[in-house]
Parts: sequence; C-alpha cells; structure tokens
Amino acid sequence: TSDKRIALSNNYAGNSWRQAMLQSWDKVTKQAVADGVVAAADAFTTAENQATEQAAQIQNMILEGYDAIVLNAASPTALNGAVKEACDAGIVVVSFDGIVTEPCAYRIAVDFKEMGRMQVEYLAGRLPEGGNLLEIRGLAGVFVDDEISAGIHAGVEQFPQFKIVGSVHGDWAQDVAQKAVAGILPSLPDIVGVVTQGGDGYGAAQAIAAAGREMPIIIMGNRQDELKWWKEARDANGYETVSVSIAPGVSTLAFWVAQQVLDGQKVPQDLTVPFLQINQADLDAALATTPEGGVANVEYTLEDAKKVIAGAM
Amino acid sequence: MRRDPRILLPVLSLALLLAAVFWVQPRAMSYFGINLLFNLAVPIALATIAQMFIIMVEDVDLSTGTFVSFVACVTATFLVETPLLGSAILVGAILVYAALGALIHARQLPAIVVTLGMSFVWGGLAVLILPAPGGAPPDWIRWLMTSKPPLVPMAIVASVLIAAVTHLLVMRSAFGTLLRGVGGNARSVARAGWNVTWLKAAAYGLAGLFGVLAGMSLVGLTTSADANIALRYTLLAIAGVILGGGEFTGGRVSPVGAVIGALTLTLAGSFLSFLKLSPDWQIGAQGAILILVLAARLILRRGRAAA
Amino acid sequence: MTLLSKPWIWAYLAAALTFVPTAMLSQGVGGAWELVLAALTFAAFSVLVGLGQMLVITMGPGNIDLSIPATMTLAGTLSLKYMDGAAGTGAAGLAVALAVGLACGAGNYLLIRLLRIPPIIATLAASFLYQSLAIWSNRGLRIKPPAWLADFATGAALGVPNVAVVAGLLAVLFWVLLERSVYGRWLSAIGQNQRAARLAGVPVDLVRMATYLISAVMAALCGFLLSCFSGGAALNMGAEYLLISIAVVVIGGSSIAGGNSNVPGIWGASLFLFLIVSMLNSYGLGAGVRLIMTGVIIIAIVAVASGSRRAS
Amino acid sequence: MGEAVSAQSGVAGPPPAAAALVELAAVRKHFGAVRALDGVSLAIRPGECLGLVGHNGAGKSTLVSLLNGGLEPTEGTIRFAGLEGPGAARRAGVRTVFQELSLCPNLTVAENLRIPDHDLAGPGWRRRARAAVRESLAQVFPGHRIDPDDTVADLTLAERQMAEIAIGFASGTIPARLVILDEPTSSLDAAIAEQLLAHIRRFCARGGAVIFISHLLGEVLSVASRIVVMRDGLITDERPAGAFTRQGLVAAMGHVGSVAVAAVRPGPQAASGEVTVETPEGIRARRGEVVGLAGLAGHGQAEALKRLYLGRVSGWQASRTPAAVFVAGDRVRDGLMPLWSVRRNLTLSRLVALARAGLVDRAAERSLAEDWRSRIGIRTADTADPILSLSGGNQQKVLFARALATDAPLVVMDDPMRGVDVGTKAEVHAMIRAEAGRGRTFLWYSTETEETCLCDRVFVFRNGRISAELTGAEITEERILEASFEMKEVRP
Ligand SMILES: Nc1ncnc2c1ncn2[C@@H]1O[C@H](COP(=O)(O)OP(=O)(O)OP(=O)(O)O)[C@@H](O)[C@H]1O
Ligand SMILES: Nc1ncnc2c1ncn2[C@@H]1O[C@H](COP(=O)(O)OP(=O)(O)OP(=O)(O)O)[C@@H](O)[C@H]1O
Ligand SMILES: [Mg+2]
Ligand SMILES: [Mg+2]
Repeated sequence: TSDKRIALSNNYAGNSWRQAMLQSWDKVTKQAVADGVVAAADAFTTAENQATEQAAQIQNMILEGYDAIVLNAASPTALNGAVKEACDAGIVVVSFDGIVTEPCAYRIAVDFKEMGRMQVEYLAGRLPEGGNLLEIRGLAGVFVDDEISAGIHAGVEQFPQFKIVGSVHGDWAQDVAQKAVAGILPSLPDIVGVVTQGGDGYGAAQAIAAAGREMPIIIMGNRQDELKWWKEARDANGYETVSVSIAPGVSTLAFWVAQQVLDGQKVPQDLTVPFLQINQADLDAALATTPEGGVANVEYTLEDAKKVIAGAM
Repeated sequence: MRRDPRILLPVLSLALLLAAVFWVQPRAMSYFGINLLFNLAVPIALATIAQMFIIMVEDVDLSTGTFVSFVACVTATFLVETPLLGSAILVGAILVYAALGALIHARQLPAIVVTLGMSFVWGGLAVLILPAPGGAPPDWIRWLMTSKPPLVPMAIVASVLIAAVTHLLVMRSAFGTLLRGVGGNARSVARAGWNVTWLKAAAYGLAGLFGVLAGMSLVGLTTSADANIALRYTLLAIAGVILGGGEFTGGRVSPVGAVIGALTLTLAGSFLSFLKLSPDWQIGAQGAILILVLAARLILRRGRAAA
Repeated sequence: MTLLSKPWIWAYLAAALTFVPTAMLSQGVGGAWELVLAALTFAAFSVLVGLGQMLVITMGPGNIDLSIPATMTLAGTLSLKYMDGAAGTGAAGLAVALAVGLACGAGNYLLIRLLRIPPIIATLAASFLYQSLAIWSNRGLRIKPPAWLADFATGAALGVPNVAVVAGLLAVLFWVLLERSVYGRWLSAIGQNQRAARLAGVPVDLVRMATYLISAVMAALCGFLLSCFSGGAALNMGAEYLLISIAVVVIGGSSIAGGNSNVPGIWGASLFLFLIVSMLNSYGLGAGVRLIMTGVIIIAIVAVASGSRRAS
Repeated sequence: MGEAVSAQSGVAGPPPAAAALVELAAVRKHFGAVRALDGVSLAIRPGECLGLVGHNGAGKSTLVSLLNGGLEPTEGTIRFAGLEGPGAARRAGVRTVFQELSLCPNLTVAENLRIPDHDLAGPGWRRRARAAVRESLAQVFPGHRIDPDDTVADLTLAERQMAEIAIGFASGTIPARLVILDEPTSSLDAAIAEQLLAHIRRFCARGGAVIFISHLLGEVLSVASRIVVMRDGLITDERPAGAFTRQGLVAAMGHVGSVAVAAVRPGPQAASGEVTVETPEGIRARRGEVVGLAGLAGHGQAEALKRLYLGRVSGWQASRTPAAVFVAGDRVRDGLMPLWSVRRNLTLSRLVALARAGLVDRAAERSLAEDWRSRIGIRTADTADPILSLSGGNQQKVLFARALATDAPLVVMDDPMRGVDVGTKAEVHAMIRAEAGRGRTFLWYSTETEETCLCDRVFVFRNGRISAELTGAEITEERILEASFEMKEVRP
C-alpha cells in the first residue's frame, strides 16, 4: 500500500482528548509514511463541530482523490450522504469513536452504553446498599451523550438500589460541568456517587469540595488532573474509585484498519475496541505514563490491529 | 453614473477564490467537482437569504442556526411519518416568525434579544424531537437535492434560482421595495400611512419561510438531522449577507450578493482543505481567509475611489 | 423615578423569581446560602465578560465582540503555561494574561479599522486565529495554576467569594466610567450617531480602540480567573461565554441599539442566567425543556421591561 | 364651537359648502405639559397658497403632522374634503414634504414614490414610478441633474430635498390636491428655490392648494395668497398676503427690534490678523474674520468644509481647546444625539474642559447649558428634556450653542441657519460678529445669499472649485450670482 493516501477527517479539536487523538495520529502515521507503508496520511479538522462542515470536508477529500478516509464523525447519520458519495467513488471509509451508520463504511465502535452501565455496576460493587447518584451528561442532542446516558440508566435499572436524583449537562467542558454541578448541589440530598461521561470528574470534585459536602465516589475519565486528584485523595484518606474513557489513540487503530483494507485484507464491517479502564491498582502506573495535563492513552500498532480484526472474524 | 456597484465586489471575490481552487485542485473543474464544491452551499444560501430579510429591516437574527436545525429535525421526522402534521408544524413555525416580527415592532423590543431567546426555544424543541441524531428525509426532498440536471450541477441551478427569485421579490416588486423602505426609514414609511407592524411581520415571515427551505434542503443533503446540525448557520448567514455587500443598517442588502456571499464562504472552506495545512492552524486559516476576502473588498473599493 | 422604571430592575426580579423555587428545594438555610454563594461565584465570570461586551454593544448596531471565548482561552492557556504552576509567578501570570488581552483587542481593532471589516465579522475571524494560537501553543494540555492563585480564585473573603468581589469592584468602576466619565459620554455619542460624534469633536478612533481593548482585556481577565478557578485552561473553556456575554448585556436592560448602557443590570442578568439553569436542573427538567424555558423567560423579561419603560 | 358640532353631525350629512380641502376646528395638541397647539381653526380651499410663519417652536410642524394624519389631535376635529379617520388625508390627496427629510436613503428616487403612493404596484410599477418622478422633476426643477434611478443616499442634501418635493407633486393614483411643504427651501439655493416658487404658483393656478412654511419671509410674501402667523400654539394673525409687509410680518411673529439685517462690517483688526486657514482649494481666512462660502448648492462647499474640519480635528485625541468646531446643517445626520437630553447634546464638544480627572463635572455642565439656553433662546422648560422634543429650529440652536460654547479658534458652519427663525437669526448673526471680534475665525457656508453678504470675505464655488473671491464692498448678491453661474469670472 505504499502508494496509497489516507486522510483523517476530524470534526472537533477543542479539547485535550481530541488533541491527544491528533497527536497519536501524527506520531504513528509519520512513522508509517517514513517506513513507506503509505504514501500520505493527512489530518483535517473543521473549525466548528458541525456535521455540515464535515460533510463538505469529506466531499473535498473525494475531490482530492484519497484512497481511504478515516473518520471521527460529528453525527452518526448526518454524514451518510457524503460517506455514500465517497464509497461510490471507490474510497474506503473507516469510522471510529464517532461512527457512521452508512453500511458501506467500516466502524470501530466503542460500546458507549456499556461504558455507562459499568459505572453503575462498579458503584454497586462498592456500595451494595445503593444510594443517590448525580449524573453529569455531555452535549444535548449528540449521539455519544445519548448512548452513555442510556447505559447509565440501564445500569440503574439493573441495580435498583441506586437512584439518579440529579442530572446536568456539562457539555463535555470542564467549566460548564463545574458550574452546573455547583448550581444543582444545594437542592440535592446526600449523594453517594457521581456518574460521568469522561473528564468531568475533576470539576465535580471541585464543586463538591467548595460546597463542603462529603466526597462521593466520582467516576473519573482518564484525564491527568483527575488521576492526580484521585492519587492525592487516595494518599490522604484512601479514596477509591475507577476511571474509564476511550483512548484517544484509537485513531491509530482506525488508521491501521484502513491500511489493511487497502491492502486487500478481509476486514469485517464492524469492529469493537474496549474502553480504557484504570482501576485503583493501575493508578500509579497510569499516572506515570500520562503527560502533565493530558489524557491517558494507548497507541496501536499494525499487530494490534490485526489482532482486533482477527478477533472479530 | 450614481448606480450602486456593490454587487461587483462579491462577484469578484467569488471568481478569485474559484480560480484559486481550480489552480490548486484542477480536478474540481468538472460537473462532478463543482457539484461537490457547492452542494452544501444551497442550504447556507437559503439561510443567508433568511438572515437578509431580517437585516433588511435593521434587525439581526441570532436564531437562524437553531431554527434551521429545528426545521431539519421536523423534516426528518414528522414530515416523513405524518406529512400533514409535519407541514402544519412548519407553517406554524413561519407564523411564529411573523408574530415575532410584529411583537418586536409593536412593543419596540430589541430584536437581538428576542431572537437570542428564540434560539434557545428552537434548540430546545429540536432536542425534544430528536434527542439523538437520526431521522430520514422525505424521498422527494432527497430526490430533488441529489438530482443531476444536464450540463449544470444542481447546486448551481438552485443557487441561480434562489438569487433570481429573491432578487425579483426584494429588489423589483412593489412589496419588496416597501420592505426595504422600512429598513431605510421606518418613520417615514409609518408617516405615509403604512402599518409597519404588518410589514415587519411580513419580513420576518419571509425569513421564516427561507429558514424552513434551508432546513429542508439541508436534510435532503445530509440524509438525517440532529439538534445541533446547523448551529453554525447563524454566523455564516450574517457573514454571507455582509460579504454580499449588505449592511447592518439602512436596509441596504443585495439578495444576489447574499447568495454569492454564501457560495464564497463555502468555497473558502474547501480552498483551505486543499492547502493541507497543519491541523493546528486549520481553524486559524478559516479566519485568515475570511479576513482576506474582506480585505479584497477594501482594495477593490479603494481602486474604485481612486478611479 | 420609581424603582420599577429602572430598566435593570427586571433582571433582578427575574433572578429572585428563579432563586426562590430553587432555594425551596434545598436543604434548609445552609442550602440556600450555598446557592447564593454558587450564584455569586459563577455570575462573577459572566459579569466580567458582560461588562466588556456592554461597552462594545453600546457603540451601536453591528458592534459585537465575538472573540471573547477565544481571547479567554488564549489568555488562560498562555498565562498558565507561563506560570507552569510555580509559586511566586502570580503577578507575572496576570500580566501575561492582560497582555494577551491587549494584543487580542488591538488585533480586533486593527482589522476593524484598517480593513474596514464590520466588527461582527472581524472579531469572528480574529477569534479563529486566537483559537489556533491557543491550540498551537499548548495543545490543550491542562496546566495547573499555582496553588495560591487557585486558592484565591476558589476562596472567599468575609464569606463573599473572591471572584465576586473582583467582579463587583470592576462593576462599580465601569458604572463610574459609563455614567460619569468623559469616555462614557463619548462612547454613548458614538453609539447614537458616529458621524455626528466625529463632527462634534469626539475622538472616535481613540474611543473605539479603547473599547475593543477593554473588552478583550476583560475577557482575558475572566479567562485567567476561570482557569485558576477550575484548575487549568481548557481549549473549549470560553465557548459558553459567547452567548452569555451578549445575553447578560441585553437582559440587563442595555439598549442594543447602542448609546445607552446599564451596569447594575449585568449583575442581575448574570445571577439570573445561573439561577435559571440551576432551577431547571434542580427540578429535573431535561435539556429540551430547560432550553425552551430559558428562551421563553428571556423574551418575557424584555417584553415586560420594555413595556414598563414605555409606560413611564 | 359651532363648527365642532357641525363636524360631528356632518358625518352623515352632505359635505359643507365651498368644499374646503381641509378643515381644522378648535384643534389642540398637547405633549404632556407642552401645549404645542392650543386651539387652532383653519380651512384651506383649492387654488390657495397658504403661507405659514411663526417663531421656532410655534407649532407649525405639529400642525403639519396633524394635517398629514401622522398625529391625532388631543382635542378638536380635522376633516379632509368631508372624510375623517385614518387614511383620510391620503385619500383626499394630501401630500407632505416634512421638515426633516424623510426619503428612504437606500431606495432610488423613483422607488421612493412607492412609499406615499399606496396603490403604486403591479406589473410595470417601476416604469410608471420612474415616468411620474421624471415628469415632476422636469416640471418643478427644470435643468436638474437627478436621475430617477439614482439611489437617494448618493444625492447631495439639496438634491434630496428636490427629489422629495418632486415626489410630493408627482402624479399618482390619487392626484395631489394639497401639498404641504414644511421648510422646503431650507437647503436649496436661491435659484432653485425660485424654481419651486414658480411651480407652486402654477400648481395653485391649476386649482391645487399648497401650505408653505418658511422662515425666509421674502419667499412667503412672494408666493402665498394668504398668510397665517402662529405664536406659541395659536394663530395670532391671518390676512391676505398683500396686506402684510415684511416688517409687519416680523412684528406679528412677536420679534421686536433689531431684525433688520445689520451687517456690521469687519473691524480693523480682521483685515490684518494672521492667516489661520489655508486650504488646497484656495480658501484663506484670517483671525477674527467671517468668511463665507457661496455658490449653488452642491458645488463642493460642504465637502470642502468637512475636509478642512476633519483634517484639523483628529479622531485620536481631544483637547480642552479644540482646533476647530463644526456646526451641522443636516442635523439628523451630522449633529444630533437623538437619545440624549438638550443638555448633553449642548455640552458634548466642551466635555474635556468640563471634566476633572476624566469625570464630567455635572454642576458645571448644568450651568453651562443653562447659560446658553438663555443666551441663544432655546425654547425648552428644562435642559434635561430630550432633544427630540424640541422643534427643528430649536434643535438647530442647540447645535449652535454646542460649537460656540467651546474655546475653539475656528468655527466651521455648514449651512447652520437652516430652519432658524428670523428673530433668532439676527441674534445669532450678532453673536457671530461678537465672537469674531474676540478673535475667532468663522467659515460659513450658507444657501442664503443674504447671509453670505454679511461676511468679510466670500469664496464662490462652482463645480467643486473656487470661481471667485470677493471682499468688502465687492460682496453683493449680483456678484455672487454671477460667479456661481459663470466660470470665466475668475478672481477680480
Ligand atoms: N464537544 C464534543 N463534540 C463531540 N464529541 C465530543 C465532544 N467532546 C467530547 N466528545 C466525545 O466524547 C468522548 C470522550 O470525550 P471526553 O468527554 O472524555 O472528553 P472531554 O471531557 O471533552 O475532554 P476534556 O476533559 O479535555 O474537555 C469522545 O467520543 C469524544 O469524541
Ligand atoms: N414629540 C414631542 N414631545 C414633546 N414636545 C414636543 C414634541 N413635538 C413637538 N413638541 C413641542 O411642541 C412645540 C411645537 O413644535 P413644532 O415642531 O411644531 O414647532 P415649529 O413651529 O415647527 O418650529 P420650527 O420652526 O423650529 O420647526 C415645541 O415647543 C416643541 O418642543
Ligand atoms: Mg470534559
Ligand atoms: Mg418645524
């Protein structure tokens, strides 16, 4: 595939997760280009997080004549028109994280529902008698938000000793989450746990500390500041929790999958990647490898990709 | 002589940009290429026209984007499942727009606040209709938006049509002239015995109508909708009106210019992605190109003043 | 002149109206006080950007600063990167943030003035550049603020949150500036009729530049405090302040047509915007309903406020 | 009283005799405590040209708004050829040219006809509008240079006023029967104004009626068939035009004494003071001199003044003593701050000097405003009143006061007496002379030759260039007119 050109279509770059994703892509694909595995692997980001803009971006990639497009989609369905056009033009489309439903595309999906459900399961293990939960959601109207939230609610159904007494939208932005939590806290009864969508744990902890409440179990989202806060709390009073999110490096997995498809390998349309979970025991190791202010990450190699593909066959 | 050459500037900047795009990406110079470059401009052009009707009466609409998103959600759900109810909702939305225009004038409310408030309302309704992305367009819209007329791509046909119809409506018809008069000097229109409240309602109603068309055509292209799908259109549409030679005050607008402005903005994005900049700077480059296009406007204007 | 005829009173009434039902849900007096503190804290950030935006909006139609979020992000990012969490760098960090604000403001005005671009578009375009700069400079890594700065931003003096004290003092300063100073007069004149202002000897260029500088510096200050408050600068941290900065100005009773502005209303509107979200969250309403209610209430406030203004 | 009764019962009965176009019966109009009109009865019949005069704030424009249907009377009735109620004025063929220009600047001249003519619509309306406007322009202002397709914003002030007048007289679906002209000649030069007067005479001879409001009494005397004098909201005198003399008219308006044009010729120091102004066009002025710019309207005088002013006063700094101040003639566009009070409008140019440590000294501000209110006779109860509640002429006085209240050595005036009544004019002339005597230089563009003749030195403009420089005894109406029209008459 040394003459093939691959493009990354990304819809958002405004948070640390996406920045880490772009960096992983850059690192791995640069090496791949240098090794002559592919001819080019260019990354494109739209200025605003909008399906329409990303659709235009994909159309431009078609015009540019890329052989494959690796895609983190702003919407699972709104890009189907553009993706279909790309497929029709003979382009391989591999979507990851934000996947698309268009059947001709490949999907590297994260089980967001499971990511939500397992948070409640973890809490059930820690607090068998249950209690009240606060849910921090993402951006209303976005697929990921809806999925994780659905998973959390499924978890609460499974473990009926828990009750969600408050739910706020943090828009996946630290400051918004902190503000929303601070606003709802006064009206909440005692809460035993905070279920999140990733990265909002630190803000929630700040708000709860400011209100002088007892610290509930906050599910973390693999951000370095969260891990650090967790470590400090653990060292101080043995605080225990779990951290879960997807690794931004999943973009590199998508890259290798695209490369495999271009190479003529048989690849199933639907692949799954596990999310990256950090338990109490892994905390120190994870913190050591996570850059200051960054996100816990793993990058994938060609071998990893082959394993994932083989596993799905 | 003392005729307005304001349409010249948008045309020139579009031509310049198009030349640049063809230069970096010659493959774009084809039926297929032009269609890809411009088809997403059609809903933007319609939204820009909607915004233009509001700017024409000296107001600004901060809800264009959420309104188009709302319409898209309705189009992708109700209009497919229960076409009658769907149409009724859309007509109702246009009437709401008209009523807002009347309210804004009758009670002398600042349009920017009312439309800001409405942007929350439309956004909330959209989230209620579609909590997660989904839906599908009615077949006829999909067919219309993907049809391939001979010789000239659909995007161009549609743009020309939009420009021509709105030009006739706004610049040529007696009614359009009256509406522009409201923007130019509402006091004297009122003194001449017109009911300015009605006229404002009409301008807003037209904006609503074109917003509805924008949302419907958008779903035709994207094949599904979500509550955030067109948030960007608010600023894009304002920028389009200004790029097209419009001004915020005095009822000075140009429908043809607005459509060209929308095309220019769409093209600017494509031009950038053909340049393959580092991802760090891709966002900044969008700003830079906006500045360049507007600076070109200034240079052209200078040239004219010197001549 | 009765209290009811003040255009800003409605923002406070609305804030009170949203406070009471929320406080009723809360756990006793302590809970209500907690809500007050939270409201003061978070409203302070809105006040900071709102004050700057108000000056810009006072200059009349077409004048809006859309670069506030990007300026906040850039100032927060650069200043925290400069301090790198080290002790004893607080003043220098603040200086860096304010310098970023000055630079952004100067950039905005340069585009507006030299290229004669309408301010809405100029600040929008510039904001993309600032955002890119922020990404390029730190790639979204969240660097922690020095400990004492973080403590200051989250702390309180005599029970009042420090950030609220800062925003309160600045609001007083802005009130004096607008109501009593020559600059305020000039600004108002420009907002009413820029051409006539120039012919009456108002230094229009100076005032306009100063205004864009002030707006950007306020955004930078807000970005600095916010990133100290929330434990680091994030690339998307200013996003919601775009609409908020405009909303607090107009809900606060300033005339959007320019030439007339209103400082007390900014505080009222900022409190209201925080409290309404709290109220709707506390009552467990979903995002859709929450958005709709917010919109309807905003419209209702201006409708009532303008009705009473005309009646008086 | 009897009239009011018949007006009420007249709705059902036949229209009253002599078919008056408009009839006002005991009409009052109050704005809060201000009694703008305090019981006015008036009838206008076809073929008549009614001259309406009165001091600034006498209530003339208020009367116009009532006649036009724009305002509802507080008391009393108005009937239009037997019709009453909203839209009656328009249906009766009443057309109005307002004191403040009221065209839509973003439309073309022809398109502006659409605003007053409600029935102008349907296919070909633009062609019809163009034809009607072109015909009317040719009739009223033969030799004009306005194209019906010109955008109004691109016209000079005089051209805009001409266009608006032409639209007032243009043929429409409802023909014009009564045309109300509120200070129509205020920005026209003498030659164009004469064309208008001639047209009014023709129009009335054909059976049309005109209400003509002006502070230029010569015009009123020469065109009106009947003159009505107003004072403080009341009609104080009403006679056929022949029965008035200029002096009599002035007396009837309530101005006593020195209204006669008193041209105090330059003091000795004026001729010898140092040259303080010198422009590329060739305008020169000395310290203490009153220099006039003359010529037909729109020949570059206003532009030259603006260039000069903007060149001297930077947009980047302000000082206690500005290098120059400007008095605007087009007050809505160039002068007023519409949201402000009279006081704030008045003190705007002197703010730096009124401030201490950047803050405005409000006591000093109030006393400055009060001082000028009485000095220049601004008719308002309180300087805290909004500027827009003042009559047009009084607003103009505020702008005057704004400029004179500074210590600027150069005062640039762009047709500043527009709409100012005779009495005040004389006072302002005297004030200008006194200030010049104290060393200020005045640059004064005026559309009234009579005023230009008061200057020490006059530059006549033609086609954007100076065609003559006149001084002292050379300054006569004939010389100015000559130089306005003849290019060869360069420099004596
Ligand atoms: N603004 C956004 N728009 C769309 N998707 C987003 C957005 N923010 C986060 N995501 C998605 O959410 C998932 C996990 O991101 P996460 O919420 O952990 O990041 P984040 O909390 O926004 O990061 P940060 O803490 O740096 O702000 C990913 O699938 C990512 O693509
Ligand atoms: N909207 C208003 N509110 C309050 N007072 C008003 C208003 N309009 C007019 N007036 C007052 O009514 C009086 C009559 O004003 P009007 O404009 O009719 O005078 P005028 O005779 O036309 O004077 P001029 O020659 O200066 O134009 C003035 O005292 C003016 O201040
Ligand atoms: Mg987050
Ligand atoms: Mg008048």
